This record gives sequence, C-alpha cells and structure tokens, in this order.
Amino acid sequence: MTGTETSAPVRLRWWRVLRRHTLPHLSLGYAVLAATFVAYLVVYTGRLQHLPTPFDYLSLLNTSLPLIFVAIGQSLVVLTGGIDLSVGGIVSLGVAIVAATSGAGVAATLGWMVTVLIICAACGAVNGIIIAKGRIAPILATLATLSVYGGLALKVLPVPGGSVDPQVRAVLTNPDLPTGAIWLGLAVVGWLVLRRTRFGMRVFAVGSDEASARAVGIPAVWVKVGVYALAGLCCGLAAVFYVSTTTSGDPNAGDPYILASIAAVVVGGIAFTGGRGSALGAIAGALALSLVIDVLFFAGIDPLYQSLFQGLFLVVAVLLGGGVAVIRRLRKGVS
Amino acid sequence: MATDPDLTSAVRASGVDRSFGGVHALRDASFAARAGEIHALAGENGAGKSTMIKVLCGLVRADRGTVEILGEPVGRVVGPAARQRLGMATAFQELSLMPDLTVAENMLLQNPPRGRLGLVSRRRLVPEADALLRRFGVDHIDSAAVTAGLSVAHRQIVELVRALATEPRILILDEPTAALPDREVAWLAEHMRRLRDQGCCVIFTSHRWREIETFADRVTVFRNGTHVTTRSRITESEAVRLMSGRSLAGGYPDVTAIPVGDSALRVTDLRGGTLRGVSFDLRAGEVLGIGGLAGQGQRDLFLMLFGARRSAAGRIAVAGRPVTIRRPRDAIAAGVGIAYVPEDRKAEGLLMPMSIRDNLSLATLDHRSRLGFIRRGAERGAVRSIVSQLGIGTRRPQTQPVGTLSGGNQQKVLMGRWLLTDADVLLLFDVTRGVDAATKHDFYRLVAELAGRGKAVLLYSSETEEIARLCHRVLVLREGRIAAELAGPVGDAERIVAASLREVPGDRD
Amino acid sequence: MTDTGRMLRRRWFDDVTASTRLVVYACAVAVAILAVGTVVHPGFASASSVRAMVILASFIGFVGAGQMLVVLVGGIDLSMPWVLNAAAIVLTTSSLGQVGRLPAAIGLALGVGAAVGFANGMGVAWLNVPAVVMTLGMNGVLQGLSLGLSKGLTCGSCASYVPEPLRRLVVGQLAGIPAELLVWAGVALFVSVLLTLTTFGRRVYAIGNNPRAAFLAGVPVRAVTVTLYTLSGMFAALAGIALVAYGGQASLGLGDPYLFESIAAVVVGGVSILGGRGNYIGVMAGSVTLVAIVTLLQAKQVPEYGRNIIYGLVILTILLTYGRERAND
Amino acid sequence: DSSGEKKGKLKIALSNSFIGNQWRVEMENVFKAACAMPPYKDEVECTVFNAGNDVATQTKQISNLIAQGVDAIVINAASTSGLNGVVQQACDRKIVVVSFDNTVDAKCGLTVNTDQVKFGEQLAQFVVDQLKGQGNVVMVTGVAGTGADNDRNAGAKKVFDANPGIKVVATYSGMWDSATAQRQTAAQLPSLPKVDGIWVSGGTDGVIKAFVEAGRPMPVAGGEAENGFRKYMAGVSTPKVNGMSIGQPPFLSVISLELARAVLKGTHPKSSITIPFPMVTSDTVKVGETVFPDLPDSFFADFTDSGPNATVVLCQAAATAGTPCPGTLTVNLGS
Ligand SMILES: Nc1ncnc2c1ncn2[C@@H]1O[C@H](COP(=O)(O)OP(=O)(O)OP(=O)(O)O)[C@@H](O)[C@H]1O
Ligand SMILES: Nc1ncnc2c1ncn2[C@@H]1O[C@H](COP(=O)(O)OP(=O)(O)OP(=O)(O)O)[C@@H](O)[C@H]1O
Ligand SMILES: O[C@@H]1[C@@H](O)[C@H](O)OC[C@H]1O
Ligand SMILES: [Mg+2]
Ligand SMILES: [Mg+2]
Repeated sequence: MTGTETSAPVRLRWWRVLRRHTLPHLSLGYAVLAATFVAYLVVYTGRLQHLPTPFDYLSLLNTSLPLIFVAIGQSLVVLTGGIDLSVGGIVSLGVAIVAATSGAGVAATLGWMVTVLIICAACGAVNGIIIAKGRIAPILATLATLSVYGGLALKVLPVPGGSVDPQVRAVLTNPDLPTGAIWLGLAVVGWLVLRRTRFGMRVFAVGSDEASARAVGIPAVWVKVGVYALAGLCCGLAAVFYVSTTTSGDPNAGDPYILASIAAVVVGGIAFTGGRGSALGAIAGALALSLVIDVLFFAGIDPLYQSLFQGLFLVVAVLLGGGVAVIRRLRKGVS
Repeated sequence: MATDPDLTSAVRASGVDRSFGGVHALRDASFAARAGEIHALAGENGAGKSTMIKVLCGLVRADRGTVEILGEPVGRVVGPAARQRLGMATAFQELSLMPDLTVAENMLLQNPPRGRLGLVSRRRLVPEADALLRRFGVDHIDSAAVTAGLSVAHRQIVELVRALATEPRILILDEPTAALPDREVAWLAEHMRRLRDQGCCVIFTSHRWREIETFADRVTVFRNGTHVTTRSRITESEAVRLMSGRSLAGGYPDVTAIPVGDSALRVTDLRGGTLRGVSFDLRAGEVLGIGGLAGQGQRDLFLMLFGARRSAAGRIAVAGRPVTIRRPRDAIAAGVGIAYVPEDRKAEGLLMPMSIRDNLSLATLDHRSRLGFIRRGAERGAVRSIVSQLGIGTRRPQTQPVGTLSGGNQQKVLMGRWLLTDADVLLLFDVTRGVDAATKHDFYRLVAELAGRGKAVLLYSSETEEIARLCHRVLVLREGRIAAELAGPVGDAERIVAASLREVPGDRD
Repeated sequence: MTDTGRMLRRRWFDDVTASTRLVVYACAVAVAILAVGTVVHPGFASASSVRAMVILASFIGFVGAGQMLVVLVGGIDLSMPWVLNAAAIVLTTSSLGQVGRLPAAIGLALGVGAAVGFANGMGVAWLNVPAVVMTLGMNGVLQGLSLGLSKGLTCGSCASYVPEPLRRLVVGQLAGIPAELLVWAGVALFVSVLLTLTTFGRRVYAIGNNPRAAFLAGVPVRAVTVTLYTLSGMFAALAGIALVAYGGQASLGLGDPYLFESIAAVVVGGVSILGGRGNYIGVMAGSVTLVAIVTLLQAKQVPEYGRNIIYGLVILTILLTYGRERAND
Repeated sequence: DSSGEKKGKLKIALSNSFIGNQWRVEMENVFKAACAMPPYKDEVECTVFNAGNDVATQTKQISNLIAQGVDAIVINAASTSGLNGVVQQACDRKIVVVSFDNTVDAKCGLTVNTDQVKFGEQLAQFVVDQLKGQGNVVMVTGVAGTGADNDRNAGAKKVFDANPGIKVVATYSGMWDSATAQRQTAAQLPSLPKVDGIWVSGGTDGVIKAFVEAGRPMPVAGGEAENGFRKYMAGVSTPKVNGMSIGQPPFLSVISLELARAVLKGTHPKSSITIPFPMVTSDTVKVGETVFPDLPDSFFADFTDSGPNATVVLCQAAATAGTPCPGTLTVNLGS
C-alpha cells in the first residue's frame, strides 16, 4: 500500500489529498443532507402526488439563509475549538437595529444594513477579545455576552415591528427569483477563499493545537479575535437576511439560532475539539436541519411529538457519522 | 567565569528571571552562544533549559533580564514571528506540529505557496513539501498524511526539517534526539554541522552525554534555573556533578547473573496492529529487552499486553495461567498483576493538577478502601512509604500537585503508582526518555533491584544502549515479528543495531 | 510569632489548592452581592429575604449538582429542562395527590431521570456521541414524549396536586429551618462525600484531568461516565420534584430557565468547564449569587433590557476575576 | 390519508408557534374538536402544525401549506411581524389568512383577537377601584419583546398613572408562567412594603401562592384566567382571593376557523374581528362553568364563552381531549 503510494504518479496526488484530507470532513454533512433530501422528496410526493415546485425550493432556500450564515460563523468558531452561544444575542441585536431603522428609503436601509454588519462584527470581536485576551472559556464568555447583546436588542426594539423595502427584499431574498441561491453561492465562495488565505490556514492551526501554533509564531490571540469577529459578521448577515425574509424584526429573533447553529455544525461533521471540518459541512447541516422540518410536516407527524423526532434526528445523524468514521478506520486498518 | 563576555555572541541572555506560579524556572540566568558553533545546553530535568530556549525565541516573556539577538537588544518583545524574521528557527521539546494538519500544511504554514489572486495554492502544498523532504533525504515521510497519524520519530523529523529548511542563522533544538532512532540522530548531526560550517549558531539540549560530547563545540550547564558554567571540554562525571551537585554512583547495574525463575508472562503468537505474531516467555527475575528500529511494533506489543489496545489474536498467560486482557483493568488484575509505565508521562500517566497522593494511589484505590470509601490512614501510609522508598523530592506528598514536581520526580511518582500495585510483571516503555542522568541512574538501580526481588520486567528504550546494558536478554523486533533473540547480557548496543538492520527493511512504519 | 506557628501557617496556605481558593472566591462573591444589595436596597439581606432567595437557589443547586458532576469529566448536560419537566409531570400524574402513592411516584420520577441520564451516558461513553449532541437530542426526545404522552397536561389526572407531605418538605419548616434547605444540605453532603471521600470521586477527578491516563491506570472510564450522567438525570428529576412541590402542580415549560442557570451556577461556583476541578460548595454559592443578582435588579425595578445587560456584565466580571485560564506565555 | 378527502371540502390549516404551555394545547384541542363537529365535520378538512417559538420554522410550515394548496391558514404567530413575508405570499395566492392571539401585522391578513390594551386597563381599573385609589401595587409582566406584553403593560400603566394614590412598588417579569411568577414573587416579597394590590399579566396563581407561602395578607388581584387563580377567587383554594380574572380565550382558534370558513363561502366580509374578553370577578365566578376544581391550576378556564350573547359554546372534553361536543357548533361572528 505504502509502496505503491510513494511511487504514485503526480496526477494521483489530488486524489490522495481529497481522500485523506477533504472527504472525511465533508462526508457527514453531505450524507445527512442527501438522506434528508431523499426523505423530503418521498414524503412530499407521497402527500401531494407531484414533485416539489420551484416555489418550494425557493422558500426552503430563503428561510434557511439566516441559519446558514449563523452556522458558517459558528463553524469558524468551533474550528478554533471554541463555541459561541452569543450568536443568539448578536442576531437579535442585528435584527432589532435593521427593523428599528427600516422605512427610511432604500439608501438609508442599505446604509443601516452595512452599519449592522459592522456592529455585529464588533460584538464578535468583543467576544474574541474577552476569550483570547481575558482567557475565559468560550462557552462561559459567550453565555455572559449573550445576555448583554440580547438586552441591547430589547433596548433597540422593545416590540416586534418594522418593515423592509420591497426593493431590498427583491435583491436579498426575492420570493420569485433565486437571488437566495446567489447569496448562498457567494457564501460558499467566501469560505473557499478564506480557506485559502493565510488567515484561514491559521484558523485550522490554532484549532488543532493552540500552544503549537503560538510556538511557530502564529498570533493565536488575533486569529481568535478575527474568527469571533467573522462569526459576528456572519450573524449580522443572518440578521439582514432574517429581516429580508420575514420583512420585519423581533428583538428575540436570534434565540432559536443558538442551539440550531450548534446542531448544524455537529451534523456538518466539524469536530468540537477544533481543527477539523469545513464550513461547507455546516451549510449542508443547516440545510438538512431545515429540511427535517419539512419532512416532519409532510409526514404528518402529530405536532405534540415533533421535537421527539427532531431530537432523534440529531442523535442518529451523528451516530451515523460515527459509524462512517469507524468503517473508514477499519478499512484503512490500524495505523 | 559565569557569563561569556564574548562580543560576537549570536544570542545572549543576561539576568533572566522567570517563574510560573510559585515555581522559579529561571533565576538570574545568563546564556550566550556564538555564530559558527554548536552549543549544548545541559542540565537536569527542570533546570530551566526549555524555559531559557522559550525566552530566547520569544515564546515566553522574561520577568526580568535582557535578551540580545545578533547584537540587537530585543527588549521584552514577545512573539516567535519577530525572531523568525531575524533568522531564528526553533524545534521544540513538546513538538509544535498541529496534529490535524497535514505534514505539508505544517511545514509550509508560515510561508505557503501562492497561486492565483495571491491565494494559497492547496495543489502545490504537497509537491513543495515533498521537495523539501527530499532535499533533506527523508522523503519516506508522506507529506499528504495527517500529522496525528505519524510516529513520534517521524513527527520529530518533520519538526526538525521545518526548522532546518528555513536556512536559519540561529537554530535552536530542544531535545531533538529524545525520540529519534540512532540512524536519524546521525542524520541530524550531519545537518547541524553543515549549518555550523555555514556560520549558523546551533544550540541544542540533550540528556544523552554522548551526543553532547560528540556534537557540541561548547557546553553550558544549568542548575536550578541558573547558569553554572560554559566550557568547551567537560567530562561526563564532572558534568553530572555540576548539573546535580552530586556525583554518580556507579553506571549500569550488573546483569550477568541469569535468572532462573518461573514463567511470569508467556505470550504466544500475538497479532494485531503492526504485530504479526510475537511469542516469548518472560521469567520472574528477568529483565527482557525489546529492541529494533523505531516503529517495528514495540509500542503495540506493550499496549496490547496491557489491554490498552486490542489484539487480533494470540494467547497470554500470566504466571502460567491463561488470561484474557481487554482493558488495563484486566491486566492489573491478571494473575500476579501487570503494570505499564508509559514514556509520555504528561499524556498517558499523570494528573498534573492533582496531588502526589492522588496520583500514586490511582491504580490501587480498591486495595485501600472499604465499601467504596477510601481508607485515608492506609492511603497516607502507603504514600509515605513509597515516597521515601523512591526518594521522591517532596515534603507535602498528600497535597502538593504533581505538576509542580521536576520531571524526574514526576517520573518517579508514575513508577511509584505501579510499584504500589505490587504487580509482578512490569512493562517499562521508554521510561527514561527525557530524564536527566542522575534520575536515570536511580532508575537503573531500581530496575535491577526489582528484578532481584523476583519481578519480571519487559523493557523498551529509545536509547539502544540502555537495552543493551540493562537486560538479561533482548528480542529484536522487525516488521511486527521477532527478528532475533540475543541471549545473555548484550553489553554493546551495536549488536542490537546490527540485528535490527540485518535484513535492511524498507523505510516505513 | 514562633517558628512553628509560622511554619504551620505556611503549610496551611500551601495546602489551599487552587480549587479551594475558588470556593472561597465564589462564597465571597455571594456575600458581596448581598452586601451591595443591602446598601442599595435596604431590607435586601434581611433574614426573611435571604431565606427566600436561598430556597430559590436550592432549585438551581439541584440542577447545578448534576451539571457539575458531568462538567467535572468535561461533559455537559443540555437535557436538564425536559428531564426536569418530565419528572414533574410523572410525579403528579402518578401520585394523583394521594399520600399512599407518594413513595412510588417519587421513585418513578427519579427513575425517569435516572433512565434518561443513563441513556445520555451510554450515548456519550459507548457510542462516542459528543455530549452536546446527545443531551441536546435527548432534550427534544423528552419534550416530545412529555407533551405527547401527557397530551399537553390536559388530562384529568394531570390536575393532581402534589401530595401534602411532599409539599411540606419544600415549603414547610423543620425546627425553624425551611425543610427545603435541609434537603439541599442533604444533597450537598451526598455530593461532597461522594466526590471527596470515595474511590468513585477520586476517579471522577482523575478522568476530568486526563481521561487517557485514568484509563491506563485502570479507571473504568465508561462506567464512571455513565454513572455521572445517570446521577445528573436524577438531580434534574429531583429539581423537577422540588419545583412541582413548591408550586403544587405541574406545568409545561417548568424546566426552561434551568438550562443556562445550571451552567452559570457551575462556573460562577468555580468549577472548571474543562473538567477536573471544582466542588459543590462553590456551586451552592454560585446558585445563591445568581438568584441574588436577579432579585436585586428586579427590586430596583431595572427594566428587562437593563437586567439582561447587567446580569451579563456581572457574570463577565466574576469570570474575569477568577474564571480565567492560565496564561501561556 | 387522502382517501377520505372529498372534492369540495375546504382545506383549513392551523399553524401554531410554540406549544410550551397549556393555553396553546387547549387552543389546539378546541380547534380539533370544532373540526370534528358539524358543520365543520362535513365542510372542512383540518390540519394542525406547531413550529416552536421559531419564526423560520413557522415560515417554512406556512410555505408548505401554500404548496399544499390549502384554502385558508389560521395562525398563532411566533412573531407579530416575522411572518409578514410569507403571509403576503399566501395572500397573493388567494389563500385566506386569519391570525389570532399573537396576530400578524401583514395588512392582507385578517385578525381575531381581544383588545390587549383594554385587557391591561380593565384589570388595573379593577384593582384601583377595589383599593379606592389608595395603596401599593405590584405589576407582574409577561415575556418582554412581545406585542401582547407591551399592550397589556401600557394599558395598566395608563390607569395607575392616572391615580396618584396608587404606588407601583415593584415591576418584574413572571414570563407568563406560574412557576416563574411564583419564584420571582417569593424573592421580591421580603423586601417589599405592604402590598395592597397585584396586577398580573400571566401566571397569577403562582403569584398568589408566593403570597400564601410568605404569610403575607392577600392583596386584591387582577389577573389572567388560570384555573388555579380562579380556584382562589371561588374559595375552592384557600384563602379566598378578591379578584378579577380576564382570559385570553383559547377558543379564538375556533372563531378564526369560522371566520376563515365564512370568508371562503362568501358569507362574511373580509374584515377582522375583535371579541370581548370573557371576564369574571370573585362575585361572578361559577364552579363548573368558569372554574374547574378537577383540572390543573395551569389550565385556562375560559375554554368556552357563556351567557346569552356567547360567541361560541364548547364542552370541557373539547378543551381537555380535543373530542367533539354533542350537537352542532354555532359560532357567532356577529359583533
Ligand atoms: N508553563 C509552565 N507552567 C508551570 N511550570 C513550568 C512551566 N514551564 C516550566 N515550568 C517549570 O519550570 C521548571 C523549569 O522547566 P524547564 O522545562 O525549563 O526545564 P528543562 O530544563 O527543560 O527540563 P527537561 O530536561 O525535563 O526538559 C520546571 O520545574 C517546570 O516544572
Ligand atoms: N481514555 C481512553 N483512551 C483509550 N481508550 C479508551 C479510553 N477510554 C475508554 N477506552 C476504550 O474503552 C474500552 C473500555 O473502557 P473502560 O474500561 O472505561 O470500560 P468499562 O466501563 O470498564 O467497561 P465495562 O463496562 O465493560 O466494564 C477500552 O477497550 C478502550 O478501548
Ligand atoms: O395570549 C397568551 C398566549 O399566547 C399564551 O400562549 O398563553 C397565555 C395567553 O395569555
Ligand atoms: Mg526541557
Ligand atoms: Mg464498566
């Protein structure tokens, strides 16, 4: 085995990299997404006697976008070995600001949206500084800032409300055209680019072993601050898309994203110990989690039992991932 | 003469203090090394060698004192990156490779190949890393492999190549040879000399005096965090005296008397992992060495005998009775008891923040408990007696965290844990790795004494010399099989090396 | 001072381990908040006020006990809210308010907690499911089962009151001391003895500090882990029993506030979230601290948003004071 | 599934947000019961869905309902404003949308609700009247950031501010949950002066229990329609409490169902409905009609309207088990 590989022609190298390095990280999220999608097609056609229509795909995409962005942010953080509970607070704050400032024309709205991105990134950076400079475990630091950012959201927008300009909506989450797909594509490209920057490599290095990363001269503190700031930015994007799909804001909007984003990251196959995984997996995970809701819907599950199936889905998805890993290990033999 | 006043110093540290919590790692320590020399830094475990190195390379901030690199004071600026820009490269004692990255990523992390748009070209990572490995003659390492899957020796090589490849003006290697097989040690020496000859300042640490003697142009000795002396010639016995403040009692124990005890551990056709059928019989009172090149199945053998890794097939009998060992608990309880002392005390042995007592009694809690409650009096007694028996340097064994002990004392605590189990079969896996000379000799005496008391010892060491000098008999492993059995005291390490190489195996593990 | 005296003092100080120091800090914070409270809001630290707060803290203390046990081995239990709720529902619907059925009902409720905890433990220890996932999923499973099987608590038997003796145990007095506090003291004694005097406790800390080393020293890592999650489930159930006794009847959503509270109490109590360090006295102090902060903010009529902000900032301050990890340069 | 489906049956779906309290369960139960009673039994095909307190999930459910081609959607929303986007899409496809309780802002949808500001006002006025304009009052509010909480609080504030003799000595949130309200009250009471009146947005029985446990004299109480509160009002539980109880009636779902049906059949104009809230005082509360000793404290007692002008009359089994009541159901949309 080893012998053939060392003398393998160069053209096989990409496959070697793919198999050893890329595939194992991507497989779980993709497999779960594929399985969920098949289940969706089955229950959908079973119920409605026809395949899903563009309308279904569009609304699936548009409603998933906020979770997808939060999940990307969460996956960056988890890749460094951390966790961010404050995503709920940051999304709420972003939503509150966009909603509270809406109705002042397209230009003003866009201006505020950019401002929101900056504010959310700043919130994330504050997390990063507390964690990296203050040396506080991420789960604890973000538990505290969750409360702070959530409080600010309530202050900014005491009652749900606001609106979004139809022109803005047509660009972000057009209900009739697949603009959402473009944004999703941009998110994927963004990740692929980030992964190929020195910063991106450093994120993995810090997540894999922070002490070693520091020893080889990687500024671990600033890498982490950067990662949390990026996570904040992702929450800001999620907030913008949230307001765009729902056409208004709610100061508690972010709450469901805390556990959902963690679940997406898990289903996406990113290791909680850091250093292993891909945001693309988390995107797949987020889509799968969104699809499960539709599967349950069309399967006609008694609403009282819905969370039972969602809980089972989570555990089973990860168990399957574990099973895949075990099989892969067995096939490779003990090394 | 305390400090070298040489003005041509490539690195110079003076009056450096550094403490961690209550532990003074360095006190008023000074160190200087010139360009164009190989400079060894010697001292017992905990003498402050690694801390000094970390201060030099900017990883640890000095509480007090000054550092100059190539004649420029660097103030108290911290950050290895700044030093790297000055041409300094370091390979650390606790390796600094990221386990989840590939070898290629680890090697090129700081300066990855760029493709279009200035982005990192992931396609060119592996070929470029391969080229580097080839340049240093170690292309048997797969640069596309995830680092965590590599053997310690291979990881050490990658760490070294990464440092060497920068063609540094100052190269610092902290215990580079501790995990290296002899052949790779020679490989490293060659590169150190080449760089020295090109005018590089090479600094390294080692606990193997032979290496210091043969490689180093000058030696600096540290003791208790301070500079003791810097000389170009120094004998081993004098060095040991300078390092420890005491002189070495004897060298290796006498192992000529061949024990004739009963079978303590009989292994028949053990397979699994890298093992492809290993059989032997270890007798009471015998020290049996396991030799061979690195990665020939030694580690798997020890782990499987102890139940820490699953075997695929094979039979094990302890004191003549067949036993099934699925997990360490089975091994501890098997017949007369099996004990395993690992080489990596930080990862596999000790609970650093917990007390010496807690660490010592962990494997024998059930012996000293009633209805699940720990019998504190009995525990205290047992701890006290083992502390004095092994001469563990502590005054508060019941409460002092084991992490505050020096490395040698930590290793003794780990040994003590297993002595408390009173197991008759001891699996000692490279227990002297990174242990200073004085403590090493304590261990040699202890091994001989245990064997003398009728214990059966299976011993592996990355220093072939130790196997040759400590064991009554040696089995040489090659590709998961016993390639040779050298009966009687081997005495000369060359015989083991020769047996390991007789049929030169491919470079793989 | 004599030499021996100085030596004794020194010895004592040296032996104060990091973990003990954290307990002292945690208690100091609780006292400090009460002191600040008295200054800004007279009567805040009166006997009756403190008593009321401590009783409320005991509920957090129960979930905190379970959370601490799993955190000690580097785990986490996110299934607390619905384990708690399920136990409360099981208790009322099986006791039907009758004293005679009480022992069985309590046993059943604790049994549900234990069973769920056991399942969590098996998933984490044997199937290698990350604790976050296993317990989060289990929370959903329990929510679905509780809602579905009790039909949303609208059934006739669901109306049952908690049998009176159990109610008295939470709201009554024993020799002038609220009985609930005696229960809490009992829990504290149990957890502390378990962790400090038994072989089990020693093994828990060993696993928390270095699971690989503990395993190689013969510690049954999986068995201990499963036991801890089982205990965690039982403590969540105990909190459910106590809460339903306190309020008289079960309701849906009873456990919701206790997820983050249990984690917050554990960390304010000086337990390392990475495992291996901490003890229950600190968690008790942490529980009191959390209740005191909220009570004080409400007493000052701070609006909701302000309460959230200040609560977060206070916890951050506490963390920055003694929750920091070791510097690495 | 679709076997019993007759051509011409109206498809009406209930999309509820969260199901974390008993009010919601009853609300769904009476909806299901109504659907199983004539005339709905023969004319309407009903379905029920829960989304949890998550706007994205509810949005997806409503999208799926649109895809299914339902005729009308009855909504209790996770957010006042968060569903505007998808509701608009439903309207665009000529689906009748009726929201109730937590209503939706979207202009195109119809609403069925009580007047929440008046709700707060009336309870406050009762407390003020009973105290003859003099005394200390405690306000226990609901879930911050929701429309109903804000409206109720605003109504109460207006009344209390207008009466200088009334002093609000404490305001805190009971989260519309009896257990939480009880705990918060227990914590506050020791440091409060004599309390003469309480105004509770939800969780009233919990607040009263806290007074009982603290051995405090029982204040005048204005609160929600929890069965537990009414037990105190009726003297079924001791002590007897002098109070007024206003309920948000769970049968809002049934009225919404009827409104949707009537609009679809063209028998009612497309207009929203405000119904009077059922209200009882300690003098008018009646065992078996507005309070039920055998049902849980957390049960909402107003599952049916009563009196000669009742909008809708339902039996107990409809609320507890979702089983149909005997006879035909008449819903009076008249006011
Ligand atoms: N990060 C740290 N935290 C606490 N103590 C430390 C730390 N680093 C080093 N020490 C302590 O400082 C002292 C000096 O350690 P150092 O690693 O410099 O010794 P060394 O000479 O390199 O020993 P060895 O030969 O075992 O590598 C030891 O007592 C060690 O326990
Ligand atoms: N920290 C660890 N490192 C490596 N392997 C581990 C570790 N913990 C558990 N294992 C694996 O788990 C297996 C059993 O571990 P453990 O002794 O903890 O189980 P146990 O609870 O004693 O089992 P049983 O319930 O069957 O007695 C071992 O074979 C080993 O492969
Ligand atoms: O309107 C409220 C309803 O939304 C909630 O679910 O239960 C209590 C009611 O007052
Ligand atoms: Mg060292
Ligand atoms: Mg076991």
